[in-house]
Amino acid sequence: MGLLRRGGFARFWTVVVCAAAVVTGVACGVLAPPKSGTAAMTVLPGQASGIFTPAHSSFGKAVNDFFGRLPPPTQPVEFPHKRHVEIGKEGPELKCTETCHEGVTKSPVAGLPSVNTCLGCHAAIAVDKPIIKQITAMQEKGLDLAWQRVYGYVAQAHVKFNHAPHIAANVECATCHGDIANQTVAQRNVNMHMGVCVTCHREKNAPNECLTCHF
Amino acid sequence: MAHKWGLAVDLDRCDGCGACVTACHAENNIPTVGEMQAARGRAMHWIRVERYWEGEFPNVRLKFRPVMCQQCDSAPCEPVCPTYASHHTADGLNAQIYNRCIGTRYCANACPYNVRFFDFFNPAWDKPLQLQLNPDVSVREVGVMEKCTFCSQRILATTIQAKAEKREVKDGEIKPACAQACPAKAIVFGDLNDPESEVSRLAESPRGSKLLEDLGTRPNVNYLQRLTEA
Amino acid sequence: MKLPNDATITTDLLHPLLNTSWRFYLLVAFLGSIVLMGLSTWIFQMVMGFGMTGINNPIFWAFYITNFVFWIGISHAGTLISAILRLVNAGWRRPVTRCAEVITAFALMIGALFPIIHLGRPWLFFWLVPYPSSRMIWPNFRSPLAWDFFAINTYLTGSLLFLFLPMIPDFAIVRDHSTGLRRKIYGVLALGWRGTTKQWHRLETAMSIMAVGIIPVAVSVHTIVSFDFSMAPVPMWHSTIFGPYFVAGAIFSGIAGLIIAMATLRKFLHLENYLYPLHFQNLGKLLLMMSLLWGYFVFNERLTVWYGNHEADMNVFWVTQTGSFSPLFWTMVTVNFVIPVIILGIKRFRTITGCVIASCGVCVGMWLERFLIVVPSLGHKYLPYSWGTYTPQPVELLITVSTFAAMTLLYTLFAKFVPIISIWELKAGKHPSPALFPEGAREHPLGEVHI
Amino acid sequence: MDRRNFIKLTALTGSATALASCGNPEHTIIRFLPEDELTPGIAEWKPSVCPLCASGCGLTVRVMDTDVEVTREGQAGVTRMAVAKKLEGNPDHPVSRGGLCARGQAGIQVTYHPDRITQPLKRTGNRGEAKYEAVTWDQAIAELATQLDGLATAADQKSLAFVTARRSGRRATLVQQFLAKFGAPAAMAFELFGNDVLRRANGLSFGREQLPTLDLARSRYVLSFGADFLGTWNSPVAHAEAYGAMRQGRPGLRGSFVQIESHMTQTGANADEWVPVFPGTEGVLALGFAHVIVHEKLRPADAAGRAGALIAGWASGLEEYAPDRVSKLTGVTVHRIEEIARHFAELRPSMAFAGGPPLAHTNALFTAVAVNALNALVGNINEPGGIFFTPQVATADTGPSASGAAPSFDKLAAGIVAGQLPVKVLLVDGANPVFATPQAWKVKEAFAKVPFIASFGSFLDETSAQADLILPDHSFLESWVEAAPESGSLVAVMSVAPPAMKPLYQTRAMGDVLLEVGRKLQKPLDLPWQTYEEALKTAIAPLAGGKDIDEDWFAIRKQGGWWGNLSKPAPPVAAASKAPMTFVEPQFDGDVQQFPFHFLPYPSAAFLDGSLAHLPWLQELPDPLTSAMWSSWVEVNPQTAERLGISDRDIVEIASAHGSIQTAAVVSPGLAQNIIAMPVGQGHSMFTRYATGRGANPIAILAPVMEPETGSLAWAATRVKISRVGDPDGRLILFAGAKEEKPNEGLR
Repeated sequence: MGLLRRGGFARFWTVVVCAAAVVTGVACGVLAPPKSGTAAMTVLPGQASGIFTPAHSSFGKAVNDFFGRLPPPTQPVEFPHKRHVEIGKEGPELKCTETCHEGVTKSPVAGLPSVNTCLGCHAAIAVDKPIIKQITAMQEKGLDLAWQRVYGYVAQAHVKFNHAPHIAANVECATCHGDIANQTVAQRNVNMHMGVCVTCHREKNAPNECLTCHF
Repeated sequence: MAHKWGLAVDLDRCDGCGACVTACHAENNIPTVGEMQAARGRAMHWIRVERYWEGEFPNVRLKFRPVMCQQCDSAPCEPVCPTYASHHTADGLNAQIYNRCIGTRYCANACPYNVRFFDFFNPAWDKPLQLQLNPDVSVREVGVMEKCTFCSQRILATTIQAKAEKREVKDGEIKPACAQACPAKAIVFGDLNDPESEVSRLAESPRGSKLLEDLGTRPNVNYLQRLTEA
Repeated sequence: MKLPNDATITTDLLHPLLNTSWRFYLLVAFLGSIVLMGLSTWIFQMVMGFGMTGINNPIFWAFYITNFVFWIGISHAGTLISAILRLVNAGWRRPVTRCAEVITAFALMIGALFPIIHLGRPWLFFWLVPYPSSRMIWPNFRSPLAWDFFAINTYLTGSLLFLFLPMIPDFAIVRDHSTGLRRKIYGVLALGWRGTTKQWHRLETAMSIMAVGIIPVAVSVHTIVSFDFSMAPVPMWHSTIFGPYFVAGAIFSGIAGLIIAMATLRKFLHLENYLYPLHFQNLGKLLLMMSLLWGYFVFNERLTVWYGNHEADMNVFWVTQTGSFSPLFWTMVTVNFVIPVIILGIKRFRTITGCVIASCGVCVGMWLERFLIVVPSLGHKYLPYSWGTYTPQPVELLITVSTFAAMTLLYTLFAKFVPIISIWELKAGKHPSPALFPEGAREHPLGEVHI
Repeated sequence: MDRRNFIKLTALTGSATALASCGNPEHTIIRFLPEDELTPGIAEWKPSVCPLCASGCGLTVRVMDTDVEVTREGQAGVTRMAVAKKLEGNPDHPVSRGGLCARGQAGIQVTYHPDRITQPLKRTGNRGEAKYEAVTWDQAIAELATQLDGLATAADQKSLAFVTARRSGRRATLVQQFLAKFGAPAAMAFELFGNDVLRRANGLSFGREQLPTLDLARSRYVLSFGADFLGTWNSPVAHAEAYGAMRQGRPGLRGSFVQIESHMTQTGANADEWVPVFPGTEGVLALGFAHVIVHEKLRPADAAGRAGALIAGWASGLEEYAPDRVSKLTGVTVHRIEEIARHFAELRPSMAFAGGPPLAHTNALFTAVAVNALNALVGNINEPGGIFFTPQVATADTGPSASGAAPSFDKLAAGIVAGQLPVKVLLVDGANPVFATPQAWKVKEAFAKVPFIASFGSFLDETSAQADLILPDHSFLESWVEAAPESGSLVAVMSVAPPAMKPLYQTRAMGDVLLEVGRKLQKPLDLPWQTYEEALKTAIAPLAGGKDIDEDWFAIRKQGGWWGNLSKPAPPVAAASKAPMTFVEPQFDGDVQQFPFHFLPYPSAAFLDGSLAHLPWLQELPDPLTSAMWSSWVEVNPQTAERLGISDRDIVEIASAHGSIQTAAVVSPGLAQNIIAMPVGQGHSMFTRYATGRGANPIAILAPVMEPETGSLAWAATRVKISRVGDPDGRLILFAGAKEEKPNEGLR
């Protein structure tokens, strides 16, 4: 595996594939099926172009997915979870599941707050902080924070995780998200793999059928 | 008691309009394979409306029969799958687990109804058509087998909802896309373990029969025969 | 012509090992390039998507599975035949056995490749391997495909062993006749063979055990391959006759393959002094027998279906008898039955050429047979609305062709590095000396060869 | 870029860029502030109205929060938006009752179509060249205003023409008001498969100039003269719902249904009895039934009343329509005529109605009136299980009416070509006459002569490609949408719904654009509304009759329309004085020797008149009868095919006196030997990447034969010849498996 981590494996196969692709790319112009009859349309100004597909854009990505490796997220701003959670402890007006991740109790998706949410409070609070100034400026420019998901699955896993029932079953956020409350930027604290889900589902004798999550 | 999901198709109501087919595409992110692939027999219709001609002009008849996965109790597709991608669930569905599927296509061979479809290429949507994709359903990639799921995502959502409200799922509460779209209300979905449910009631019907019953697949779809005279 | 003596045997049979002509390199380069083309075609197919093949709905299996069954069939040549011949201790077997066993080994390797090539997601083929995965999910042992995995692996291991054992003394001979690096390598392969009586006894025991053991394995393998089809409720697949039918077919094509291989060796390695017309005649007789047996099975299969008159089965039946697949079907009958019976049935025609012609026919015919089992049935299942038809695409053709090249290449290389005819066995057959070979293998030289 | 190329590309670039891309992918996504703050992952259901045909079904739209690629000030980025995910039938709506047809389901692809026009465009190339440049809305509207001002200053308002699809409700009102106030002739509603004949007939027979509402659910015996009422005619979803109820809705009572037509439609396939007749003789058959009924004293002749009086010799017992003569004329056996007649009279409640091909002949009005008379005779009008007329909501409110009625479209085209009708400015909304008219009408030439054409189209089709200015309308999910269903419901309906989602592009609702143009004119037309919504509200909100109009409006837009009983329904129109009609042989264009076949174009199940051919789902939807996808075809009777050496998928040429087309043949037992039938819808020369250059367009070769009374196109009155010109070339794609010998159909 060490070899794989270093991507040497990937490189090796890449070379093979590149070679093959070049060899066959020429040879298989013949093999490629004839173009479909759809006439080439003149693209008018402002029209969308391009295609959405689950295909991997590169062999490297394919390899990453094959080994279930998600690149660590890089967040637009350093969001101090710790600080906000502390405030939340003091007063009722700030709660993970209501203020920022309000989807979590009723929806499959927890949701990531937009700048508007931030400035709901920060219009008044800590306005002088550079970071707040920064996001205020963003909002004025009509920009939003491009948060990245910290957890998640490779597409090929076909996992449909639904937050709401887990919250309903009193599963602590920390069970999957680790000690976010004492961190600044959210890290992938728990290595979430199928084993974790299955074990927990067994303990709580929750449904353990493949179809519970994979569909 | 565990559920046993089943379908009843009243061929006397069905007028063959094909609304179910499009509804299924819309609900289940079924790719439009395009002219060229369709020509090679790779069009994907999890539900199809089969039509059979009988007789010659002028005494000609035409029969329609919507065919979707029959979710057989003893499904030929299940034992042959070497990776359990195709297996039976507790509530009587033939689950198809895409991520377990390695694409031997054995299940599709074994299926007497030919209702299993293979992703020969990665599906593609010309932007922004992908905005329509249903977030509750996976987009299957190349090399996996797929088929009608009885809209398991809807079943799951409703059961979760019911659980949250601490109640049982009501009959008729769950509707697969095809049943919901069908203008003639020819398709009825429900729990065959619940004797009160409409689908069970229809299953009792003297007009009822199952497709290719004699193969011993024990399907969970009941076809109510179309009558010919008033 | 003069009978070979010990000295000539050794020199003749070591000749290809010890000196190499430019033709060899040319051939290897040629075959190699075809194989490489096949490999890259496969990668191309993986990268572009499985849709590059002609496979469609409902014909989900076609060329690749046909090739799979075909090659597994070919593999029944060697091991089975040589095992039987060894057991009955037919003297004329001596020059034949090795080139037979080699076929088995290579054909199996190639055949076993096809189930992987035909996967939608080949990079996940290891899910077929029964290993305790992190999720403790085992393969589905109810699936004939899982059975295949075991069957083929067992057979492959056995055949390799069965191939290797009798090569040990020959490696020793090569070792003694060579120098330098080559000597070292063959030294290793010879496993320190000194030719002591004890070693001879061990070898002989091992050989006979293997010979006995490999036969049921061989039979089971193709039976299990046939289960891939007969276990599925598909018209004309779901038949009890498939097990023996496939085994017979396998041996049939196997012998044909063997005859072709031997004839080629005889021609290119000038082994006229070792592979006599008699060998071909004997194998020809075997082939004739199998041809009749095969015909019997086909007749049975067809008759029961026709008599049973089940409408789904009948669709497939008519499509193959008179329908769009009938040309292939009748070609198959001709080359598998009519021609072989005529050529091999009449002694005058049962010459080397005759046998080779018949064998070539049989190889084609048996490939067609598998194709006609796989495709028409899938194309005509129970609901006519979902019927389909199939035309192969370039990728499939290229990959198919390249496997034949691969077979030839491997065989060439093998013949280059290992005496293709077992030297010691020949010598043993020539003048029995108790020191040289043990009890049981004792009979008059070269069996009943009369020249 | 075509998907195959794309996959190739990913393959090659994939392996090429592989070396670099093993680390983290780059994350430089620009995010804009979310359009809607929706809880992610939770679906909202919003009402809407399906505009794809005239039925006006009510929809519920599943709306969910989604990341959408957008461009803001030229910067590409992503934003969160509530976008439509799926369309379902609105369970409360009296027309759709929770169902939705395949076309409606696919309607969502109109919004997300890759070839949608995203902003105003100004023509740069020649007409039809599809070369356009982007302009701002201000420029576009100014441009249109200047053109109109040009007419106004020249006191030439008459030469403004407005071509639109047949529209009901306030949208029509708004257009009508606009034109009236401007002083232009009324808008010209163009539809290929129009029902004007039937409307006229119903007006004459029953005093209702509208399509009938079929109470199938309670009927016991349904007699349909050629109407594909389950597939494409009138209000299919409503019909299908009622049909299901008719068959199995009443324990112990199963309504039976007889289809009388000359080419089997999807509807005909469901009939208990399928009765083929000679084209254009359906009216005679109806009177044949009436004759039997009257003579066997099952009903008195005078029971037909006003409707009967329209038929010559009705009172005297229809002597000339005795079964034996009718049998000769129609090809239906005497026995069968009598049997059906008896059933029709005895198995009450029963109903008869005509639609489709029978009303596309030169004697169409007679046929329609005859069927009406038959109905009236048995007393099926406004009776449970019979035929109703949906009370019409009056949406055309007071205001100046257009100066002068619009000429029929063919006259307009002819006029322009001949130069008698100098149209200077032409506005097109939702109609595609260049595609959907016979070449003989010379519509394209006519358009070429018009100095300025503006289109409100969302797609570049044959017609909008002629436009100098394109002002793209919203898709129906992005804008206020309404419909005043003419039929399909027993109670009065006015469907209306607010936008289900925000617009994806810089498009604008056609109504608002017209209003703004009206304001921008030098002599502003003081239209009584500021916005389209206001136009809707002022007329529709009062229907609820509540105290607070805003509350009513809120309730109406929440449930997707208003339905119920009108306070003062419109009275029937007075009986028009009309000479009693008698049967005249239908006239067919083309001489029998040279053109031996009746040519029967019919609206395809997927594309209707072709206006939906751009939706990929519908292109890949197998045709109910032939299972064809992505292609067009012509149906030929087996004997005919054998005689002409035509077999399935062969390429054939169909020639009329007015042109010829080539397409693939489908040998089908569903039609007589002297008829060939072809679906309309394919054969677009320009209509997005999915429809362009696909198949052939049968309308092109139709003869310009008119139904004399209403002046509507008799699209079933053309004779053609057919010949095999080539081997199958894969242009016909069938989903159903290839037929082998021993096809073994109708398994068990």
